Amino acid sequence: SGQETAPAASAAGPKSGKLTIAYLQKQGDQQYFVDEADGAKAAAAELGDVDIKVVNLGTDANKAISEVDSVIAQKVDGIIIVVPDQQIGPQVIQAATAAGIPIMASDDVIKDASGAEAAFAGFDGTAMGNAVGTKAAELYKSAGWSAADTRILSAYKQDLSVCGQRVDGAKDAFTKAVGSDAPSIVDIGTDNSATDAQNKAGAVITANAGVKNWIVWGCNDENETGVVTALQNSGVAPASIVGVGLGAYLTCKDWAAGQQTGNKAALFISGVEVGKAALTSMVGLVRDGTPLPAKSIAKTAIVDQSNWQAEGVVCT
Amino acid sequence: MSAPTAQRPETALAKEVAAAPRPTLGRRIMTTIGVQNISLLIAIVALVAVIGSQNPLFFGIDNVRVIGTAVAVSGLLAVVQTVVIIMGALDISVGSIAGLASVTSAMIFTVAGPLLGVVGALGLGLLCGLVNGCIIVFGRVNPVIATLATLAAYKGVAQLVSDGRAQGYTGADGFFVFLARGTLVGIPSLIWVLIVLAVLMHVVLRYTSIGRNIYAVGGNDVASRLAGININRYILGVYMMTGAVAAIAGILITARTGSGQPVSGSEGLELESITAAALGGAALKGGKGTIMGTILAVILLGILTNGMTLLDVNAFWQNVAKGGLLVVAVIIQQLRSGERRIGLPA
Amino acid sequence: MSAPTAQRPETALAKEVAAAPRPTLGRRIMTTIGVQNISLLIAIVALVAVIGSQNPLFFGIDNVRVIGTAVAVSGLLAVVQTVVIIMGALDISVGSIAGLASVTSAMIFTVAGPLLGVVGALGLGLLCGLVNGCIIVFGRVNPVIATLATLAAYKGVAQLVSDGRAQGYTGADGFFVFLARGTLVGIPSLIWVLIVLAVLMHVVLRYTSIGRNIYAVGGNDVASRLAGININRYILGVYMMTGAVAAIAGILITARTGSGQPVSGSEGLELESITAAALGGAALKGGKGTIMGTILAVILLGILTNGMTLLDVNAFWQNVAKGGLLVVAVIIQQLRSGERRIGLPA
Amino acid sequence: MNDSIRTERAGRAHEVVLSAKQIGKHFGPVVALTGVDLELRAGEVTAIMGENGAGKSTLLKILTGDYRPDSGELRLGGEVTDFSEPSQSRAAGLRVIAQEPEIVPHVSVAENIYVGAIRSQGLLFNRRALEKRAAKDLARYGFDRIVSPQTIGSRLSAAQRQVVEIMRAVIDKPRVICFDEPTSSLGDEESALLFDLIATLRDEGVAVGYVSHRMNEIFRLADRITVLRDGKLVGTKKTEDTDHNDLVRMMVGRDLSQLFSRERQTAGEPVLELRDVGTDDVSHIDLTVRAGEVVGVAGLVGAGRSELMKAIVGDLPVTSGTVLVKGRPVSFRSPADSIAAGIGFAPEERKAEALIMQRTVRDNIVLAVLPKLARGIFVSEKGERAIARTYIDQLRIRTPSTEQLVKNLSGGNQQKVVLARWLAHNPSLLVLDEPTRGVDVGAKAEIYAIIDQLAQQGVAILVVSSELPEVLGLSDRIYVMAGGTVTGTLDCTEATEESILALAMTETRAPAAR
Ligand SMILES: Nc1ncnc2c1ncn2[C@@H]1O[C@H](COP(=O)(O)OP(=O)(O)OP(=O)(O)O)[C@@H](O)[C@H]1O
Ligand SMILES: Nc1ncnc2c1ncn2[C@@H]1O[C@H](COP(=O)(O)OP(=O)(O)OP(=O)(O)O)[C@@H](O)[C@H]1O
Ligand SMILES: [Mg+2]
Ligand SMILES: [Mg+2]
Repeated sequence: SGQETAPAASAAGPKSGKLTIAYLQKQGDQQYFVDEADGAKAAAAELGDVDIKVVNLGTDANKAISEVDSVIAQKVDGIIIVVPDQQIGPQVIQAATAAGIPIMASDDVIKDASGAEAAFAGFDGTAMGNAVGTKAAELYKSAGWSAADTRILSAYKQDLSVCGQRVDGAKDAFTKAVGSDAPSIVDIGTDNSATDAQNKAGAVITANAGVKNWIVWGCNDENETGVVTALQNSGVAPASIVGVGLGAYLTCKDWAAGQQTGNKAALFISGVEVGKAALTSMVGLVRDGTPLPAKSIAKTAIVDQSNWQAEGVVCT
Repeated sequence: MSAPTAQRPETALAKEVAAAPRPTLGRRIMTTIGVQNISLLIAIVALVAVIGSQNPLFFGIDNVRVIGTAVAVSGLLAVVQTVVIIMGALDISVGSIAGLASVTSAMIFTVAGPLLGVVGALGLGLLCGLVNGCIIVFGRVNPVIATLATLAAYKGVAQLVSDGRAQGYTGADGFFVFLARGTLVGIPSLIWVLIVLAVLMHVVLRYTSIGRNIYAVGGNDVASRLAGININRYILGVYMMTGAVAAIAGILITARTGSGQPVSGSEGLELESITAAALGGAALKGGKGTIMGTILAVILLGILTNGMTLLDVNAFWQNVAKGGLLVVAVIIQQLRSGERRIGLPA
Repeated sequence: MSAPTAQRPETALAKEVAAAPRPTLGRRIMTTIGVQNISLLIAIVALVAVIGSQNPLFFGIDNVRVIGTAVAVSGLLAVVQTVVIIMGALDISVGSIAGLASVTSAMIFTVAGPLLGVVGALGLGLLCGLVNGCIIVFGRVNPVIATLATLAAYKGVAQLVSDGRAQGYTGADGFFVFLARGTLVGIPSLIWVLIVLAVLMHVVLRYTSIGRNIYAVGGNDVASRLAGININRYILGVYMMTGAVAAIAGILITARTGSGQPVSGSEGLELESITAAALGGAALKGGKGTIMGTILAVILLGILTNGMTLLDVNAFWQNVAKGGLLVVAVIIQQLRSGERRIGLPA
Repeated sequence: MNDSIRTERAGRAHEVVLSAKQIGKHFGPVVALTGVDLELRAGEVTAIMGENGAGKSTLLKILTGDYRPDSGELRLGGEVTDFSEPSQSRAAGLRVIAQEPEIVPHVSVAENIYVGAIRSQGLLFNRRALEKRAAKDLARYGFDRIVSPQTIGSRLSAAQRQVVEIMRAVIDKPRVICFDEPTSSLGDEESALLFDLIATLRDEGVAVGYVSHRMNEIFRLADRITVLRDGKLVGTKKTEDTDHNDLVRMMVGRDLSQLFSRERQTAGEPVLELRDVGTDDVSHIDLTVRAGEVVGVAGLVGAGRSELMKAIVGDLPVTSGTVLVKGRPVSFRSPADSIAAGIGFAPEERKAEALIMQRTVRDNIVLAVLPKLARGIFVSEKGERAIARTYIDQLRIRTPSTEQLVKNLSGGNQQKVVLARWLAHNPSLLVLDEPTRGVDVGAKAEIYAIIDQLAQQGVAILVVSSELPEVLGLSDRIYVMAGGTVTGTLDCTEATEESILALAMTETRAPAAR
């Protein structure tokens, strides 16, 4: 990661006293983002004299704008945002810059109107997908399956741009690793819940009778575990399934219980770490004038049944 | 005084009544199923024909099972929503109650086993329903507003108790696994749950005084009260029943996903259940609706979703097609009833 | 003609009617604002006091602007939803129409500039409304089902035209920037849009024959029809108007987010608008409701959301609090009306 | 409205303004009308008579364009018309006052009167001006003493609703106006006002159609009488060419006699006693009903009779005094309690308070006895049908089957369904609020006979009625109410219409503020 200063960072000078940092998150009720907020809070407590304000944006781009306005009106000292849609980046950056408040993107990159990226902490969607696709390709090759009797099931909410980036990333990495003779991909449109993934996958499995082996990925762990459950319910043996989750918070449950499962691996991103990193950088900028690092890439790991605990996955 | 008219000769009217022809067998089947339901049946048959001709795998027993298990959760909610709608009300909080029940059942299960998990979730469902009912009856809050409010509140509670995380793991427990994947006489247990509940509700609505009174309350609550029905008790009772069934739906979600889901999987179920009930012929003004119609609507919607995925229809087209077919199904249903095209349809 | 009964003796009844006392000034203010609205005002004042005492920033002019702009979109929809509800119907598709308008306005803008972008979106909104109205009036489909179906259909269309992605960039266009961030007499243009529309609707509903006929249709459609009101025309008209306003809401979403959003930003707006209308006193059975009440409800809900983030209430608690406060607000409103606690509240 | 226009629009006296020829209409298997002719003449009142379900309301609905006839032809002022919408008939100067008043609940009386006719002046409409106009119009016909223009629709009593419905039709001087049982919910005072109004309309050259089951009204008002039976035309006669018995024969196809003879008997133990009872609307009521006794309650509209009945059955709270049933003090918290104590109550407003319109005749009849019919919680549909059949036969309810929806019955037959419900309950005290509202002469006689029979079986009966002959003919004792309290009690031997009216118009304190 480079050391250039991000464009929005120059807006504010050093400041002493109590700081308030706003952490605006899309889908703030999801486990990963809850973790992220917890990480930020922990870092704030460590740094001392920092108040942190966590706001849930849901998947609502319009609400995101409202809440950015709102925290600006409350004169916070810094804004960290996970946007529900990257297209709103210019508006968000513009609003913060106009108010002289430093802004930083978390989890999803945002750009201003001229195309310059704001400082970023996390691990973006395409990179996540790449990691999943690479792992899936590795497992596929080692299983020795043939492309003809294998299908890839890719389950995601199709109108959510971040989901598109993740599965596209997985696809790219997979094809790159496997080459031209890759199994064909079946897209499954879901509402990102495990039950819907199960229901929709049921129909897809029917439509692909005769397929022996399956590779599964999705926009999140709900999608991936839902599809794997549907496969197993329809009688596919765990050995014939390569499921690579995204998040590890649901896949870990099978592993914790010591079950034979098609959920072979998962990408684990520590939300806690992302939250800590983002907040630490922001406080560094506001308090000491340390420029925001343009990109702080979060620590990620591909975990499986053998190492998930060691990597720090918390399974509730 | 002698009743002046006791010995009246048979009038034309009396003859008319007596001469009413015995209904033919076909007619009797018609009236048993109901005109509305017949249009639904026709729609289902047409849809099955179209989808099956494109992909014969659709007819596989496996796929029938897939459809059945896919509609079990929403079907349960649609059935109870029908009862609520017949009573002239609505329950928008069913999805939230299901989510709350899902996550609590898994959490209780983790520390105290499946029986207490189920019982605890059911109790919580009853409580949520009671709260809904009390807000409506004693707080005098319109059912839509009341349950919109508790939709938010119960969801918040579910998130609070679970810290927004999926909780527990039920995938290794015999009971939950049986619920999720088990079969009885070749029929998946999920479908059994729906069948049992639907038959139960059908019997209650059609053959018991309780059911009759629910129709009466929905049809005219003032008249029902004056005829001696304790309408408050019915409202509270129906909401409690709805809460309990929503809790069962939540337990099924837990079983299917293997863990307690505070929100995922139960969001949006309220609209689905209302859609199915209304498509099945329940009038939102109350007093009208049948479980049979709702179940047919649930099946129709289930086949639609399954078929479109099976035929690999893009998710965006699925929305358009779903909306369009819904409209067509209802229009056919309505036009058959020959109603005048004036004003707002009930 | 000579009034045939002018010389009849006054009876007790006649006196009773004549003796109705002139209302005092206080009473007249009361009746102008309305009892229901007074409870809302009290709730707003209480909420403001509580939040303000915790965080004085709440009173900042900036924050007031923030609240105003944040409620503009949902406020617009709440206002038209009120009209639909007064007419005895519901429009659940408003959010989808807004999404469709948002994305098409941005797409047309990109190739043909802001004027055509706005006109195109408005036209599309009118068309969507017309389709809703036709399905209801001529297809005889219950408004809830009809608009539930078009909710899915319009959403699907928005996703199809945009391939499910945000489209275009309007953040560099003067007109859209003015809409999003401009002010007039110190008031943000977003708020102006809401004010203008709300005043317009208020005037139409209260002071024009059109508005009075809408109340009549919603209150009793048989009476209205027998009195010669062409109720079909009203239904079509109101739905078209609703479509157009939903399109305006979509354009505002585009302006605010800087791009056309097919789904994000407009999902769930239907429930929000219904909540606000109902909280503002509109009866879902039709015939009752005011724009004033709805606007107060919109403000109350806006303050609630703003205040909770300001006070850094956890998102989960926000759900619980929102649900709880909604119930409390309505209960207070209802109990003031002193209705008997029997049966389903209207 | 401008006078010159009025004279122009109103036809010359006795000219046929509206003629209906060979009208036919059926609803599914039910034939409501076949080959019916009707002529309405300018400056004349034509009465339309017939038993419940004869097709009177259907005919009027066809005139307004509410229903389209299956066959036949309508002419208005000589021209063939084909109304497909009420707005067209309205524009052509034809009005019908519907049997069930349709009120817009949340708007004022003024707006209710002008519903559909509110015109904006310039851009906006003026509420004040509308209320003033309404007040003037009400005053012109003397109805200002009955209802005020500001009252909200949902708060109107049955009589007030009827007045609004009437005003709606007369405000802009139609050429033809038809009344469908307008007096069924009016008291004598309001009825008198209405008759004056009809006379005025007639004198102005309006063609008036008038449907009623009340013979004395017909003979007082009508110039001609058209009689329908079973949806067919029996004939049209000039009033002077016919008499009461002749009309009845035409309507029911046979003679009716002894309408009001009651077998009086010595009353038994008191079943209901009210001692100084008060509610929010009535006060200081002392009243006793004994087994085998028919007690009438008379009074003008708004006297508080209906409120008292609702308090007796536990629908409204009793706030002071004692209620005793069979000598035991009771305090009913809901109608369920009073039903359990053997009381039956047929309320005044059948559509709003008694019937479940979209359910079947059977469902409606058995509603109050469902628990008795049920085995455990399971109902016996066979038993229900049997009960429904019994009362359909006994009360001669005109319905194709027990499974017909109540909303498809004619008004009078709906009323009979309400009565059937309470007869099925077999009560020891039967409270009837306007039991013969909209019921035809034949059926009335049957209802009176049933009341008499019940009394002989020892049932205590409390009847509220605004028809004085009915009260006088039925009651053993008559309580007269005014201003929310009892102003006098009359024995059947001493009561006359005059003595009742005198008590009913007694000045009392202003009604309790609400
Ligand atoms: N919408 C309908 N559907 C089915 N049958 C109907 C409908 N409307 C009226 N009828 C039937 O048509 C017949 C005539 O009804 P109508 O209301 O005209 O009687 P009516 O002479 O006005 O009686 P009443 O004196 O009781 O008011 C009745 O048998 C009635 O049941
Ligand atoms: N919902 C209501 N709101 C306000 N006032 C009402 C309401 N219902 C009835 N009233 C009034 O209460 C008083 C008593 O009415 P009630 O109906 O008991 O009289 P009644 O003697 O039965 O006359 P009626 O022949 O009209 O039924 C009347 O002044 C009436 O206008
Ligand atoms: Mg009639
Ligand atoms: Mg009365």
